[in-house]
Amino acid sequence: MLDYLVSKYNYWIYIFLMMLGFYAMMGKRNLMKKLIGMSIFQTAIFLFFISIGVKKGGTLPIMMEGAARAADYVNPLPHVLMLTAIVVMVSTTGVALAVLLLIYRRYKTLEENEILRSTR
Amino acid sequence: MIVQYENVIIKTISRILIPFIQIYALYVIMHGHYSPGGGFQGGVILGASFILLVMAFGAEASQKRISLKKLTVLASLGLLIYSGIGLVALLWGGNYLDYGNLPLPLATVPEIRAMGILGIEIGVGIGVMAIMISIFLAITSFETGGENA
Amino acid sequence: MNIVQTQAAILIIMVPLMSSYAIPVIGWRWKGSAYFIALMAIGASLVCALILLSMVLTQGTIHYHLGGWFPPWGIEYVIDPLNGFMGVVVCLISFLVTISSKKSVEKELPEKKVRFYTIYLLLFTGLMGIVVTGDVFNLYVFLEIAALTAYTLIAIGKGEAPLASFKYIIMGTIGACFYLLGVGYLYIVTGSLNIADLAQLLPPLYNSKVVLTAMAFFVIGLSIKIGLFPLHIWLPDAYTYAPSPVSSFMAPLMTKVGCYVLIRIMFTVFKPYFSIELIPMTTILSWVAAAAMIVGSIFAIVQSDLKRMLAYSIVAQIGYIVLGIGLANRTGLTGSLLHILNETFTKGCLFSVAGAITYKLGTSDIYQFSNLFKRMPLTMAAFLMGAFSMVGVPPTCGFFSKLFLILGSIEARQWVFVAVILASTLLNVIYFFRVIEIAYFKPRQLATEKEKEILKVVYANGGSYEKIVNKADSQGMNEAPLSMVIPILVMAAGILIAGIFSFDIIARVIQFAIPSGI
Amino acid sequence: MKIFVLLVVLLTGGLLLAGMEEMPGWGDPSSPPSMHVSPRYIEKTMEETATPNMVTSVLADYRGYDTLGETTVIFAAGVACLLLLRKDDP
Repeated sequence: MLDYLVSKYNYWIYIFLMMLGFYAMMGKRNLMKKLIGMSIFQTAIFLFFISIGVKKGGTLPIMMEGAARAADYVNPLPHVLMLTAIVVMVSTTGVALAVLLLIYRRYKTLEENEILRSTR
Repeated sequence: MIVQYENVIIKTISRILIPFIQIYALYVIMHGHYSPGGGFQGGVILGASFILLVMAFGAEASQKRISLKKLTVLASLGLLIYSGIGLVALLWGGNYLDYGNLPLPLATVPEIRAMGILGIEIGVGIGVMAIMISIFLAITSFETGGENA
Repeated sequence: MNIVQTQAAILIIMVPLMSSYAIPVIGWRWKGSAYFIALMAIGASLVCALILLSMVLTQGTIHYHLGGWFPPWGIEYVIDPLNGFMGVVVCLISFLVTISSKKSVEKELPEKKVRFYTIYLLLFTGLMGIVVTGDVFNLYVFLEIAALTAYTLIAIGKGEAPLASFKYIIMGTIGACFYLLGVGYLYIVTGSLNIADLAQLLPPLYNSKVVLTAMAFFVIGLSIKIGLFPLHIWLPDAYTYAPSPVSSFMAPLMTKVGCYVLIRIMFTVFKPYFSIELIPMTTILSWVAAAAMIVGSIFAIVQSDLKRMLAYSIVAQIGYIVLGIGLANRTGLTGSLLHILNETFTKGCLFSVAGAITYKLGTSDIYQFSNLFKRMPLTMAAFLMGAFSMVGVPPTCGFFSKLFLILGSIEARQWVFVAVILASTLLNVIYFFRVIEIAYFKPRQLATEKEKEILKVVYANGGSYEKIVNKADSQGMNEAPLSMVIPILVMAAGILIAGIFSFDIIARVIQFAIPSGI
Repeated sequence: MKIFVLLVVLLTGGLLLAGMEEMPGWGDPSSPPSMHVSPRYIEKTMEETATPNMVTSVLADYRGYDTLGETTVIFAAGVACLLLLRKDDP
């Protein structure tokens, strides 16, 4: 069990972080806390993707002199995918904050139960 | 809205810092080939320098330097550069975004591709910078300036 | 001309994408130009979609390597009969709905037109990008463009629209992140992101747990995106509180493109053998779909707002489409694809009718629709056609798609589903004809004071008496503007034509669109 | 309500942990992602794109279309914030 824990610890961390964000998104009452939960959720996915690309003994994916051998460098593809996912996370958070501003201006609160009470 | 208080320390330090931040941002954009960096990171740093300007000197001062109208045009310009380079590659034979066909006067195809990548980075840098500032200005000036129905 | 033909696969995305960048620049000086640029861009995409479909049907699947790189390394666009068909359907309905919603955009969002049409065109580009791409991660990027623009367009509405949009943001992001996790799990065991490449690398790994988890992520993520029954909570609020031009654009397209992605994942990335026998994915989906059909229709009956009723009707119709996928035989899937076509036309027509009514009456509350047939005859005629298609009256396309679904479930020996389809059709009858009854037969009894009009009737012999007339009745023909009504009628006619020629459509297009191996 | 959510979260977490067995260990160079597609990026970057930074060459050249989509996402977010929060049209 121990080596199972040691050899794959990056997946444990990613699953823990993701469940943390997932709980915050669904469990929390305040809309802003849901948004923070969403950011944790997405950050956990970045951690998962980047941890795929790591190679033992591989360095930064920038070419030094000499012949390029695949084992020398870290796998660059997850880094590219996560650049896109980070930009997507920033954009979604930006739009969600703009929407929260509209909600706050209309209901004067971000607590979900107060908002639902005023809409009923 | 950003609470505007006259604090000389912040103003002087930011007046000194902003030019260096911007030069570093241009370095990051331009040296995407050789060092970690590229369009997005450079664009965000460039945007951050303008946001520092707005925070230190207040929105009115920055209004003179960069108005929201120019920002949207700048954002569209950056993206039109990016897709324009792809279109040029399309028109000169080759598929979309195939930089090998760009009509640059360079000797070998890899060098043309490197210049194509550089053009992409510049387009993305401009676009991301303009968008970062417009999001910041939209959100901060929501209470007073752009009150909408 | 041949450059357009060879490059049609990319022009279908590039023209709307670049014009959406150009709209803010050109809109700076000419505000009215935003609508025309958007319309021209969607029209150009429609032309490219038709070219693509004709090329696919004659020369077979089209492969387009972006950047000149070959598949597993670069991104590849793959157009086969399935997404050629979807592309034409999406472009056609977008074109018609854009025309019909011009007036209501000017009325509801007068000074936000330029930015509105930029986001509107980006939503269209996102949807087309999902349909055309052959790369799993590229599909996620365009899925996110479509989702982000959808959140924004809903949040512009009045009243509770921002709250509905925030709920949609939370659930939509969970759905998109589950999809991304599915991509990640497939990448970690195969190392590739290209659909065709994945389809070859996956078979030896079919019984590994990681691939099973990836399939679970894909199906749950996409169920949120298409609003399948237990995960549909965001859909009714989002489509009701959105401004009517937005809901009439998103309602027919967003969920159907999600269904296309589900078909693509279940039958192209994973071999049908995996999705049907190895794990009972199709049986689970078909039972969930059956529940969706019943619950969606029941909820639609109790609604008093037309747009909310149609939104619940979408949840029910998604149940039909997913049931067709769940039956996992050729007739079932033919019924499902035909139902996507029918559902897109019908919902486009019905939501545009709701938009026209809201434009004219200012409200979409069903109980205000008294004698609407007199006041808006053409619009209500289109509503009638849409209702017939939803209920499945023979000449319309709805009848044939339900017919194929029933044949498929008979073929699959699932008598329960036959009963569920018929029961759900009955529920459809109830909630559609309730609206028609109010709109056609019952004049309004309790007209409020200010709406009464004293109508002085003078007899020839000079005697006169005053007759109290409901203001609504006396208005006579008060039809929505022509630019709204014509696209609605075209869509209604489309329902009829698709129904009449449904066997040709199946024989020539849908037959090839069904993934092999089913 | 919170208990139900907690249960759902624990259930999903448990399923994910169970689905983790066949995943390659931390940093092992023979994992499928490191063997299938990326070796060509690493070895051919200098030959094909004369760009030492592999991430930039993959980002802008091999998968340049993703970056165009990504920039469109941020462009959509920028115009969206202006559309939602600003009253004046440009």
